[in-house]
Amino acid sequence: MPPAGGVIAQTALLRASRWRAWEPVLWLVAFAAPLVLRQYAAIVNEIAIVALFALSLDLVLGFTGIVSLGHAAFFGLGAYSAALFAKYAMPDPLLGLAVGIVAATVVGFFASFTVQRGTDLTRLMVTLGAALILLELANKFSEITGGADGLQGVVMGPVLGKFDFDLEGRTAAYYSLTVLLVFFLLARRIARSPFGSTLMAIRDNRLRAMAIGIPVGSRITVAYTVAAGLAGAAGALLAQTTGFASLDVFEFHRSADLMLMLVIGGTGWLYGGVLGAIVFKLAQDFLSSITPQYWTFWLGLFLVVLVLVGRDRLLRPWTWFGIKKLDPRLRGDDGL
Amino acid sequence: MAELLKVDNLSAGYGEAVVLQGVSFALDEGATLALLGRNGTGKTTLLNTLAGATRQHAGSISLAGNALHKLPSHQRAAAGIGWVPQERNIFKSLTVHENLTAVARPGKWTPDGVYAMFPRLAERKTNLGTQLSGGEQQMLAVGRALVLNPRLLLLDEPLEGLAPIIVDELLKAIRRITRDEGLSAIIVEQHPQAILAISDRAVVLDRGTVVHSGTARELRDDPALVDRLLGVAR
Amino acid sequence: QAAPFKIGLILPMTGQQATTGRQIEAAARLWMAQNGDTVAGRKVELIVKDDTSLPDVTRRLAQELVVNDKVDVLAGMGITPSAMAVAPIATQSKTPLVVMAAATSSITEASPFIVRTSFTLPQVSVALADWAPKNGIKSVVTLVSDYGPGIDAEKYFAERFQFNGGKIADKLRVPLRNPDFAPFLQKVRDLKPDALFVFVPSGAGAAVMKQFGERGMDKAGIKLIATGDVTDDDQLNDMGDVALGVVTSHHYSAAHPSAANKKFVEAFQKANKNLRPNFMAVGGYDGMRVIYEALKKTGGKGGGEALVAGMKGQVFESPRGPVFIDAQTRDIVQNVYLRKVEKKDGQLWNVEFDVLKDVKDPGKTK
Amino acid sequence: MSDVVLSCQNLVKKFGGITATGNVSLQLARGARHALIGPNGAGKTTLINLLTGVLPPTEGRITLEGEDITRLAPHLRVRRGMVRTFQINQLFLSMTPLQTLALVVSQQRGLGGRFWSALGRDRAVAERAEQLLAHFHLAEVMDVPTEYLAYGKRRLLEIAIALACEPRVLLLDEPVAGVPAGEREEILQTVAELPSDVSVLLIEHDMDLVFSFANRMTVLVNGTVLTEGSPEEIAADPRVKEVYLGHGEEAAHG
Amino acid sequence: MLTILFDGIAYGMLLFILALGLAVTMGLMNFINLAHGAFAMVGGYITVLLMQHYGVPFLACLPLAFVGAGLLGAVLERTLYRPLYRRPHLDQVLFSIGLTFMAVAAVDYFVGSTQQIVQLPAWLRGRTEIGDGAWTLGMGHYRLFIIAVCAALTIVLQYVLSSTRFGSRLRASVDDQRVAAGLGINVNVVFLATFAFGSGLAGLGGALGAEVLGLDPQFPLKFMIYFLIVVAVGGTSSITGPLLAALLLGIADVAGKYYIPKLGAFIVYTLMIVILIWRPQGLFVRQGGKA
Ligand SMILES: Nc1ncnc2c1ncn2[C@@H]1O[C@H](COP(=O)(O)OP(=O)(O)OP(=O)(O)O)[C@@H](O)[C@H]1O
Ligand SMILES: Nc1ncnc2c1ncn2[C@@H]1O[C@H](COP(=O)(O)OP(=O)(O)OP(=O)(O)O)[C@@H](O)[C@H]1O
Ligand SMILES: [Mg+2]
Ligand SMILES: [Mg+2]
Repeated sequence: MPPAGGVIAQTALLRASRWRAWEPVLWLVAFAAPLVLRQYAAIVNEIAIVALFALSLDLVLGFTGIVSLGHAAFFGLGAYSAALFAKYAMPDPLLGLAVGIVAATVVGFFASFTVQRGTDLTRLMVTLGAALILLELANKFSEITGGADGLQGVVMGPVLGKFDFDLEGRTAAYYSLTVLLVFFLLARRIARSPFGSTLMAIRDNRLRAMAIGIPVGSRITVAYTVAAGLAGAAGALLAQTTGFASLDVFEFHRSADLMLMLVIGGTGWLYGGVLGAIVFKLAQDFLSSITPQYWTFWLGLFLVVLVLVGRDRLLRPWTWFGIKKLDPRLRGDDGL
Repeated sequence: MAELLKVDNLSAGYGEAVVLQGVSFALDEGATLALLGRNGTGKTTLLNTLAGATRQHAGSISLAGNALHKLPSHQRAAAGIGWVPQERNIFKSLTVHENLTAVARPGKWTPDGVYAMFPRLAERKTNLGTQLSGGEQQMLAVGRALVLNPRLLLLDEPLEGLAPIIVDELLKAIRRITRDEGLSAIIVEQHPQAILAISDRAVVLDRGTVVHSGTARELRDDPALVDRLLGVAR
Repeated sequence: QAAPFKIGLILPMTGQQATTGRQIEAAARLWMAQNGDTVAGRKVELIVKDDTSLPDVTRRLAQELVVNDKVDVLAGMGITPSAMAVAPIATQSKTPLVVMAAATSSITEASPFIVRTSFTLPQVSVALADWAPKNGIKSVVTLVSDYGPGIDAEKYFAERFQFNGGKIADKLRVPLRNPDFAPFLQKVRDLKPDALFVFVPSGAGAAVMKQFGERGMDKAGIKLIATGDVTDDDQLNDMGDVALGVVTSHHYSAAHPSAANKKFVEAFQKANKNLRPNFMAVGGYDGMRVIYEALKKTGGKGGGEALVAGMKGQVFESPRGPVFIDAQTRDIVQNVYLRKVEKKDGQLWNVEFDVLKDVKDPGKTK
Repeated sequence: MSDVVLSCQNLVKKFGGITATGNVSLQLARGARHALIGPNGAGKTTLINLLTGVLPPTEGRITLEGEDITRLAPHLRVRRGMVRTFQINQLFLSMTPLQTLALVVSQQRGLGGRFWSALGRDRAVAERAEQLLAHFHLAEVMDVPTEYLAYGKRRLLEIAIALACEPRVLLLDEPVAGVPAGEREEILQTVAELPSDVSVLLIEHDMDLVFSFANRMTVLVNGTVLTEGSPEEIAADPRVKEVYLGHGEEAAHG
Repeated sequence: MLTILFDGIAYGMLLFILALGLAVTMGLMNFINLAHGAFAMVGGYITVLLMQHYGVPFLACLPLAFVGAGLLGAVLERTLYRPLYRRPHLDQVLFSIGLTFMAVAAVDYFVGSTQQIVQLPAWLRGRTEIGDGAWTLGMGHYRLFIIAVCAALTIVLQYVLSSTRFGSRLRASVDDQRVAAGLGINVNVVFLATFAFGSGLAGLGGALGAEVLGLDPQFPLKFMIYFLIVVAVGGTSSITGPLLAALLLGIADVAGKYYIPKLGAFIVYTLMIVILIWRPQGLFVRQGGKA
């Protein structure tokens, strides 16, 4: 009776993991930006870094359903390890990046055991607390970290031994964009794979996920650890491209801003972080150059309007996702 | 007998999606209506619409002369609607007793009356809603609708998950309540036989419209018709 | 007509440090209003940016100001890490960086293009450590915020105080985000020193003083001595009677009795809804003067190295008193005053009663 | 190896002061079509939760194929072939039926940890998912996110998931509640037709179905086993009539 | 010794009073209202401005702060918050943070960014000491006052929630809005009242806390973490949970900072993490069933 060979099912399934036409376009534009708009190289670099950072949060929050307000912990770890490595060991950026990733990954692995159980709120607070403790630690060990003054004297060597970090920030922008793209492709692979689907299953219904044999605990550990590594990479990029690390990399508002960006762009579809980072950073830059004192008001207004009007309608007026999701508000008792 | 409920040309659904289209029927006071139909034909949607929990697009509902469709959901309970949702929807952070008292309205049915009807619930008075067995939740959902002291009970698959002995008792109770207390009821069921036996009227839905409407006896006596209306399309 | 002379002023305008930014911006604008916006034939343009106290943002803004706006001078810097993050850019692009607020000693060493017009914490702490033993204070507990400037203050105060024969009974550090000082103050009370030395960033000062009073420490015979951050002129007036009698040391008081200061305070208050200028404002005001004078010296030509050379060794009468820019360290050398909070015409002021002349930053004498 | 696949000895589960399961011992034979019946709140669902490891027992021992699994993590029990359905739907609401089934099949075939290839890249997985969709009348809604499905369809998906796990031991908790009369028999037929070495434990209140399905029955009352026997024995047992079946039409069957 | 205990209790009570409103909106209504601190700030500014500019006595300012913040809460609930109840939590976070940003900038614009300082009446400023030696108990009058207000509030609130039908109607509405409405609960009114009340409590907390914690436009962001800690540790299903959590944290924090000042900054966070890992639902969850 069933049509032969599962062709229909397979095509339907693979539809989700196909590249859409706009995706390469987006990346081309991103890579052209530092060339075409030279004066924006620095902000492109900054956006690429937070986009990578947001991508990391999307993996745990959007795909696995684990909220975290302490992602800055891994970001900071990456930043400090890369900076320290450059200062005391070797100025090579790629090696430093690897060091940052490894450091964050290792800590992420151990931290993943604290987020296994509990409600959203407890996870938020545990992760937040962990980041703040790291912050205080970095403050206390000021001989190594430079304490509140920050870690200075980080001099980076050229990327691949060829490209020096220039004042305009173009090398930095390309370096960060490339790292972002590499990790994005990795994350994309993971998200569309059976492994990624098991993460979504855990997010949707943990009880059922267990009941179909998904090892929930170890999946969360893997997802969280990978995400920590990505956050570490973002932190390392920041330290390397600014040649500086200071305590604020661990600060609460890093994690909070990150969460805002991701939610602005939408969780669970990978581009959310990228889009959110672009929108948030540009809005911030634009508004604060108009009114350096009161720009937070307008940013706040933007967020409020965004939520009230609906992100979908404001930012994603297109519909490549097969079935258009109903606005959740419309379900339920708005009877006459 | 006076007419209690009149549904006229009702269209309703979720968001922009229209599920029910041009549904009309009427029900007398003290009468029981069996609402039948295949899976996904809109039975639940119809009950939810009567309770005010969907988006209504057109048509009118009147309960004892009141224009129900003009009332917001929460005032419909006061107007006499008692609703047992399909997925029970027990308030999970309330105890069994609080589930009853939170919504109770003055009248003949009190929490104690419910406990008398379902002794099982009395034993579980201080359990939270989620700490009940499936059947207990079902009993509680029925009890919760009764303490509203409604004029019209909306029962969405009320027998599902109940032990046979409880099913018997509940059916008897429904019959008694409708007979003796003049309450009306609309019952959705997957089992036509059980429910047609105690119903006065029957409405069959298909794809959101009424495809049959008549007395319950008519359907009970005509298995072929039942099969045609409800049999699985193969 | 030559191209305008651009000053990129990067400050925290929002967030915890917002008042710093406001004071400095207002003072800079006041300077320009008073001295015109044309210097040696060049029109001076001020570009203000908010860095929200995030060093990486400061750095990016500096980068953009240098590359895109082609500014001639960078200025501002609310906190030490910001200044540190920008230092390499100043060096690389040969742009002078005038630090108007950040107060850690080592900043000026981070780049040969940095010139500071604010102060350093060691500078003001040691003055107090010299004064205290002469005024019957034999034992002291120090209480500082647990971050760079606080640790600087603690270190230099304690060293000098012990050198002068005083005894440090205990050193307490409070976390930067500390809503309640009760346990620390109780500890001090139980230790019964002659005085409590405090450094907390301005803003937290009022809370310390209030809780100090509430705990009856003054009645128990403990004096409160502090750096001037605690009785910040910005807020002093609202603090109420708890502040009365507190002895502080600092390089600037809005009550400094000089004609130059009177003029400055009046003009500042007039232009800013009666806001009282504080030590941040004077840092910004003098910073603008230093830039203007340097530009004049180059005859309007500018150029990074020439400007820095023009800034070095400037001597002038600031609202805070006589100051000069040490040609060697590019740091400011200034008088440090001892002040006591007093009520005059129903308002609270830091009234100066003693002065240590021409204090160099002791942090540089290592 | 004996032909008892799953057994429990002296299982006890207490919730605070309530004893939901009191000293239950039960044996499920290989290939059995075993029904578990009992009044509401008798502890049937709790027993399944204990067997599958959703709840830890207060006392007692559970063995699967001779192995003590009392403390084994739930997902490892699934790997050993013990699969269940839930009385109250437990579905992945944001996924479509197709994605859900493809995921379950992948996981079942040990591909759940694969992160380098796309879900559905494996043709065999897609094929099996498609079969299941067709079988459970879900093909036409295979691309609709589960949260928008009508109750009956969700119920079907619930069972389809369990079967997609290729169970050796299948525990069904009121699987067809909410499924229309016509489709009920069909679904249980599917279950009955599972290979003869697959054991099934069914909880169900619809006696027509139970009696046509089961070849062995256990009656649970107040957390303890009242009696066990063949359908005929149970139907004739006056105690069962009294506490459970009542004397309505249903009892006439069997 | 005793003084430290007393200070700890007072500090805990202060934390509690500030977090109480959040425990109501977040714990009971299940709405992540990060703008909670903004309502507290409004209460604080109402007090400060009324005292400074109109000479209103401190005691009279407290109820005004409650009413003012409550009214603002009611207005915002009707206009902005209502559509968001059933949105995902993350949307609520985004929205309420946005609102907080706006509040921060607006207060900055209208009042300025400097610290505002509350001048307490003389009778609240003093201090009483009893006993001597190691057992001296020194009590700041204002701290005593906070403890008293807090205790009274707790009792009233606990009564309202546990012994009246309003409490169970509220929780029913939160559990399932659609069905609660279908069963005759006027969900809108229940939420409006609760939200306004929670905002009022925040305002009161802000008015009481301004004295100790200081008050500037950054207030809502600066102390957000503390509110969240209290609610997280206390669990979100009752009022007594956050109360006990606040007391525990307050005492541990004060005592820790007194006895081991070096670890000052770590104590609260470490305690929180340990508790949350040990009891992920919070310390004091509502136990169902007969114990
Ligand atoms: N929340 C919802 N949003 C959108 N569509 C819905 C929603 N709930 C149900 N539907 C759709 O409305 C239609 C009717 O569903 P309804 O639940 O009323 O059917 P039913 O007759 O009660 O079915 P069942 O016998 O399975 O309970 C279905 O096609 C379903 O997909
Ligand atoms: N978490 C819990 N806390 C307290 N009591 C519980 C909990 N879970 C279940 N119970 C109680 O344990 C008893 C057994 O419940 P169980 O769900 O096993 O019954 P059941 O036999 O499946 O009934 P049904 O046929 O109605 O589904 C019930 O009385 C229920 O109230
Ligand atoms: Mg239905
Ligand atoms: Mg059950």
